[in-house]
Amino acid sequence: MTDWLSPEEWQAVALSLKVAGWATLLSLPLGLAVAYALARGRFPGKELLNGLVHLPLILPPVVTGYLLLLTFGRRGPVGALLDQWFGFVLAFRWTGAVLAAAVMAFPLMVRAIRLAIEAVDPKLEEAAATLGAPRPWVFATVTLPLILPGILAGAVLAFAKSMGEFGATITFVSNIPGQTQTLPSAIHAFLQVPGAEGSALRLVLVAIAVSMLALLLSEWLARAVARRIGARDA
Amino acid sequence: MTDWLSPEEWQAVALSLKVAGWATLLSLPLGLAVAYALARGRFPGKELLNGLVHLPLILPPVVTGYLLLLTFGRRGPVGALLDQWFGFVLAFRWTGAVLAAAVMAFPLMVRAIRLAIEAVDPKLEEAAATLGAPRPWVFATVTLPLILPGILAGAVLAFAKSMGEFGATITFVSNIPGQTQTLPSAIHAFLQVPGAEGSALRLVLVAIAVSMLALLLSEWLARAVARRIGARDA
Amino acid sequence: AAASLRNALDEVVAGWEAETGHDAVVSYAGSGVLARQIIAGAPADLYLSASEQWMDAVEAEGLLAEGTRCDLLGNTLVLISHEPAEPGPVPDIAAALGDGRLAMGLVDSVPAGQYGKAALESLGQWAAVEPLVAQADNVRAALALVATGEAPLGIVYATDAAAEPAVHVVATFPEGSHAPIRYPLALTAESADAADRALYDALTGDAARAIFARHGFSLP
Amino acid sequence: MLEVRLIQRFDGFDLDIGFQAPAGVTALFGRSGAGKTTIVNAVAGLTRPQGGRIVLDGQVLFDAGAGICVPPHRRQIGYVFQDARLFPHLDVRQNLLYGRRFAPARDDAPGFDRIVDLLGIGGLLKRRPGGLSGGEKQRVALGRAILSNPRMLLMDEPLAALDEARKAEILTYLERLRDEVGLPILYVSHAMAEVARLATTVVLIDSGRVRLAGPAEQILADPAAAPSLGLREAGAVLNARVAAHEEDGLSRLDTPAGPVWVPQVAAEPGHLLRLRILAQDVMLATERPQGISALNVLPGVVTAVKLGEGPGALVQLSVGGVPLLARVTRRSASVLELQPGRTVYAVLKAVSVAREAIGERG
Amino acid sequence: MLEVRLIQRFDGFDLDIGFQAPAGVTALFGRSGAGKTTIVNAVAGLTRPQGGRIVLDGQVLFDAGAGICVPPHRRQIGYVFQDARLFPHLDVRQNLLYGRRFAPARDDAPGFDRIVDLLGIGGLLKRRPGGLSGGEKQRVALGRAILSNPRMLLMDEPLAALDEARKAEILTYLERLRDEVGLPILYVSHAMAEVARLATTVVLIDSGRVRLAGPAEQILADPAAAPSLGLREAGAVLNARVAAHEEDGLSRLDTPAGPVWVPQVAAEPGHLLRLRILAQDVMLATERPQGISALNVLPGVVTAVKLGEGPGALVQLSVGGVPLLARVTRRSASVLELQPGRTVYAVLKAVSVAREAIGERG
Ligand SMILES: Nc1ncnc2c1ncn2[C@@H]1O[C@H](COP(=O)(O)OP(=O)(O)OP(=O)(O)O)[C@@H](O)[C@H]1O
Ligand SMILES: Nc1ncnc2c1ncn2[C@@H]1O[C@H](COP(=O)(O)OP(=O)(O)OP(=O)(O)O)[C@@H](O)[C@H]1O
Ligand SMILES: [Mg+2]
Ligand SMILES: [Mg+2]
Repeated sequence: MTDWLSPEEWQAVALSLKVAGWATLLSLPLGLAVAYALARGRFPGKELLNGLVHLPLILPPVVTGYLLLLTFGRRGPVGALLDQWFGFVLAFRWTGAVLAAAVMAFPLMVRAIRLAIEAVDPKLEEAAATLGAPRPWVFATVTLPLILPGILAGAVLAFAKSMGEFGATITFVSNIPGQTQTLPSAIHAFLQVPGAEGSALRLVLVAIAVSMLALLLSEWLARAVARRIGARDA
Repeated sequence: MTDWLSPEEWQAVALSLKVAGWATLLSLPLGLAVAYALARGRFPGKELLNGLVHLPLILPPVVTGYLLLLTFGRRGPVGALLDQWFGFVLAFRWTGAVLAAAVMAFPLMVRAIRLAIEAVDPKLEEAAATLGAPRPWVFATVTLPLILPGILAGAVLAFAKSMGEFGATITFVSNIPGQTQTLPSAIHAFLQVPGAEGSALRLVLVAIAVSMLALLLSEWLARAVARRIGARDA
Repeated sequence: AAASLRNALDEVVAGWEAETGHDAVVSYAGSGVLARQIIAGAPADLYLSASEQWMDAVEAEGLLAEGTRCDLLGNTLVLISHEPAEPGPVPDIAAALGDGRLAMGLVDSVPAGQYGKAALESLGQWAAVEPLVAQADNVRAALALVATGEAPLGIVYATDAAAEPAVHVVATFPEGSHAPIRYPLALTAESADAADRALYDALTGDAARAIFARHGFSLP
Repeated sequence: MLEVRLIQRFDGFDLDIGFQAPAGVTALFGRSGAGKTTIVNAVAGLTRPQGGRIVLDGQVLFDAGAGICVPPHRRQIGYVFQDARLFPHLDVRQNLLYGRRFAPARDDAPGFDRIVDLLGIGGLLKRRPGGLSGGEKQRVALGRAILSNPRMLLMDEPLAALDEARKAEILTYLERLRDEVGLPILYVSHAMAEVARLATTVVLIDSGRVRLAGPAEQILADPAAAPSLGLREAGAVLNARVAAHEEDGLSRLDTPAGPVWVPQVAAEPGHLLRLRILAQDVMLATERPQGISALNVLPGVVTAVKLGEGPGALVQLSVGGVPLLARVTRRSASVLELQPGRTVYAVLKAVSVAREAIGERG
Repeated sequence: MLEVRLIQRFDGFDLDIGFQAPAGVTALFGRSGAGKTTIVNAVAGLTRPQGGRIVLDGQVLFDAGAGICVPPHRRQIGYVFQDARLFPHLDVRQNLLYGRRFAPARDDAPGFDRIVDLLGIGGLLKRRPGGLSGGEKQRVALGRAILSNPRMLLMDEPLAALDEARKAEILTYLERLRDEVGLPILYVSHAMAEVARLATTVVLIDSGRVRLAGPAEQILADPAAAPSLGLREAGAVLNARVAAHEEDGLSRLDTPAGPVWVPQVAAEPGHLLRLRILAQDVMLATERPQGISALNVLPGVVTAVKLGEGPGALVQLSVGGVPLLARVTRRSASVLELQPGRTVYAVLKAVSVAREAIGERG
């Protein structure tokens, strides 16, 4: 199979995995926090936060990418600061692709986790509190384990979305082979060229295979978690 | 504000709403069925179905659009049949845009509903069965009301996604003002021209405003539903 | 570089790399996307655009290396059909379409669409054809619409038509019916080293021109 | 008639039981974790046991061998769960009426208002289960099962969270269900008082096995069964007929053991009742006591004495031909020379026969 | 010492109560829906009442006026919920140990093995709550609360789902917690037997109001309180000292009313006990009865007679200076001419003083 894909294509596959993996991983903590705030919090601006989270879903990816470019680009306000202070550049790097994928996948992740949090019986959290556990501890030992299936679902959605994301990515970090050319960018590029449908198809199949593996893995994990939790009733 | 947007832009807004609304509405029953099958069913090919549902998330939208074109186009196997039997044409029609949006939004909707179904305590369904209710009735009177928040969440995600979807749409049904030019297509078109960022921004704001309204509405509905259900415990 | 140049450009660049031992990284995307990125500070050394407008936009920002802009390539616009056809003069498109659609790039933003619209206007057919136009995101998508038979006719570049066996050229739009189709090339203000210049020279060199010509581009 | 034969194995627990529940109330009695809920779930069709056979009134509900397993909604078996399991999205009225749509029409179907009144949940009809108190939930769950008009009722500790007064009312109603409607009930309870009052058949479960099973009168008056049931709860059951209501609030009952006075019962004269007389409420005297507050003094003959391990002894008497149990100390047994054949007087306070110990004859 | 004053209004129910719970066990007693759980939740800090003030050992836990509301996890109050609320994702051991991390270190902290043994849940430690039986869940919940080593324990019908044998064991342990560890307990129960055995203070709640409150001895022996508590459960409490264990399995207790024989108690001679004597277990005689099985015959004087609405009468006696209650029929009261000043003999069977009615002196 090695010679079935060109080295450049292999690179795209590897990059896509790297980008999707990091995007999923890095957005998990924030996604968790935002989902918790939206599910349980009561604060002014909650609706605004909710809207903001959904924005990447509503806007055409190109717009999101453009906004990212304006903000995190080397001349963007945040991008410039990052560069200056940490020497950390996002634009036209794979790190930028991670950012783009994470932003695009964020609403999906947050919604899944939020649904799971809303399904947790607060009475269990109360019980933990009467046993002396402070709020963060309750979250870590009661809420978190109970919402694991939701977190998993959110991570899978985010990973899948990241594997498929391309509009924002190409707009933000371009399509540089070996650096920012992810699988979907490569597929898209092939589709722009007359007669390259074959190459595109090959990459599509690779994308499907990779994502299917991820899906299977997640379903298996979810079942393991469900078994751990056992019957819902306590 | 009427003169702030050109009539053509108004058309795009109206069309987007129409497309997103129908896409959400029409995919709900199927989404519900698929989510139920994935959450509770045990059948061969479950993993396959699961993968299939996630496909539009994984593939670049253009690919999805292209596949839609190949399948549901006038010469596509399904499209030809639809045309022949029902005189129902999708290609280049707003109906096609609905299909594209529905397909793209489907994974989000299914996942949200599935999470909700998995959170329903089967003991309540058992209780309904001992009261003589057959399975479908139990679903309609116990499961369904209990997963309403999840359905709402799924619908919101689908609606938002449909409002923002454009890659698959433009590939499948092109961009015909008044017929298939949705808000994101219009935004995208503006972004193709240097210096038209202003116009694009206006439309982006409109898109945000419309979606925020939908979001607020859904949150409000969700709260109403939650109040109806009251404390989770029975 | 503009995505539609990929086949030809890959060949040129590969030849150049083999010859010089340098590595060239080519990023293919829409001309507009690339222009915006250059404006936002992308570390690009050369910009090959499919649209003069976008090159203008970059130039207006003062991001081009002075005196390096040139029109590298040209192209012609053709009317294609799904059904086999013999090349001839431009027919009455509206009549030929019947209840079908004419596939084009976005007529207000994609260069091929803009050229096509201009050509139809100058031929006096735009008014009749306008309601029948299906605007695709890019030329390639328009080509696909015709290739799959979804649209019976389409307007695309000659180079695209040549690469897709499933479509047939019905007519070539006369030179004067639209502004000349040009692919401007320029070094950016950032480009510093000799390799950049070498690549620029290679692209404009004879070997490259031969390759481009083989792919159907015209050479202004 | 319900015939149950079940085999079910969990990790660390295995159940292998068989019993028959004839018409009337069959009490499943046993310690926590004995397997009672497991049995009831299998009868309801909520779990599929590994082996066995369940037949209700001739209809096979489950047969592991034949691969038959009628789904729960076609069994027409009402179930009051140990946890209430109310529908959180429906208000109390909707919860109560949930089963109505599927209830087989029957003339003697319990009326909605009747049940609501009995359970004292009239004020809750518009409320949702979320805010109900523990006992309120249990009452609604009870009503919901009864109103689904089943052909059999399973009740898993239905009265555990209720106060005595409410418990007594509901027990009266359950008695009526048993006797007037003839509804068979499988009743799980830890409270011997409830069991003794309601049960026509008692099945004692211990670690997944049937330890004792049989008619309530027989099991409850069997000195050998007493240790399993709890000594405090041992006692005989007398069949009685209401003879007269006297003006000072007492009712005279005719029993085979002679007349017995108890606090006024609700039944009309002529009615048949079951009277439960706890062994520990019976005092024995060798001569007829004078000037005492106890109204009921029944002459009898000792038929058996069973010395326990502790300080007590269970004495079985024959009073007018029917068995009666008395629990006394060993010391008294030897001082009074209680042994089979000895003539004694059984002394019973009228107030000791509490309302809960008098049930309609099943 | 816990001082509670609460105002809370729900739609259709309003609670306005105040009571004090001194050291020992305070029983909250009342009908279903009376407001017991609402009170307990407020003490635990799970709800924020509309008004009132809660002070535990001088620490203000809640003060509506001052806007103080200590969060539950800082109250160090263990809570055994009416529904078990075990953590479904943790096994039984992890559930039991959940509170350990936050438990204040104390020398007399209950040992894990000790509690597991007592509750009989040793075999369940590796199991998850999902598959536990009702009573098993309740026992684990009980253990979890106790092992969190709180400075006060709230128990909402902790024994409702348990069989008598297990109940008795746990009650013994709770007594020890009360007496040896001195842990204050707020105990909600419908079972008068439990209340009478454990409680040092009784608070009777009715429709959101305190109907009666005071030391257990006083309330339980008060004929006026009997109707509220349930007539069957009325009775006096005697303080007693273990005098001797006799060889036939009886223990002799010295009480102010004279020596009383009961089935052997666990306590050493010299130990102080509380003895609950139910009014209905006491028979009265105008002359000393002869040849009867009852071992305890105590001479006394009638001090009050309270005729009920029904056929019964509550007679209060003074026996050796302490009050005793007897429940007899009105008929006997008039036949025996029971009226204040009359000398009578109180007859009490040794076996009637059940193990549950003997508690350590709180
Ligand atoms: N799914 C299961 N997996 C493992 N063990 C189980 C499962 N379900 C029940 N058990 C065990 O089977 C035994 C019997 O449980 P069951 O619920 O029938 O008891 P029970 O008699 O109803 O007790 P209780 O009076 O406490 O409700 C218990 O020890 C319980 O832990
Ligand atoms: N959130 C609420 N909204 C409305 N009413 C409520 C709410 N919570 C409790 N109540 C009502 O307050 C009353 C007291 O409830 P509580 O749970 O305190 O009763 P309880 O004494 O514990 O009864 P039980 O013995 O049945 O558990 C009940 O009538 C209940 O319906
Ligand atoms: Mg049980
Ligand atoms: Mg309560």
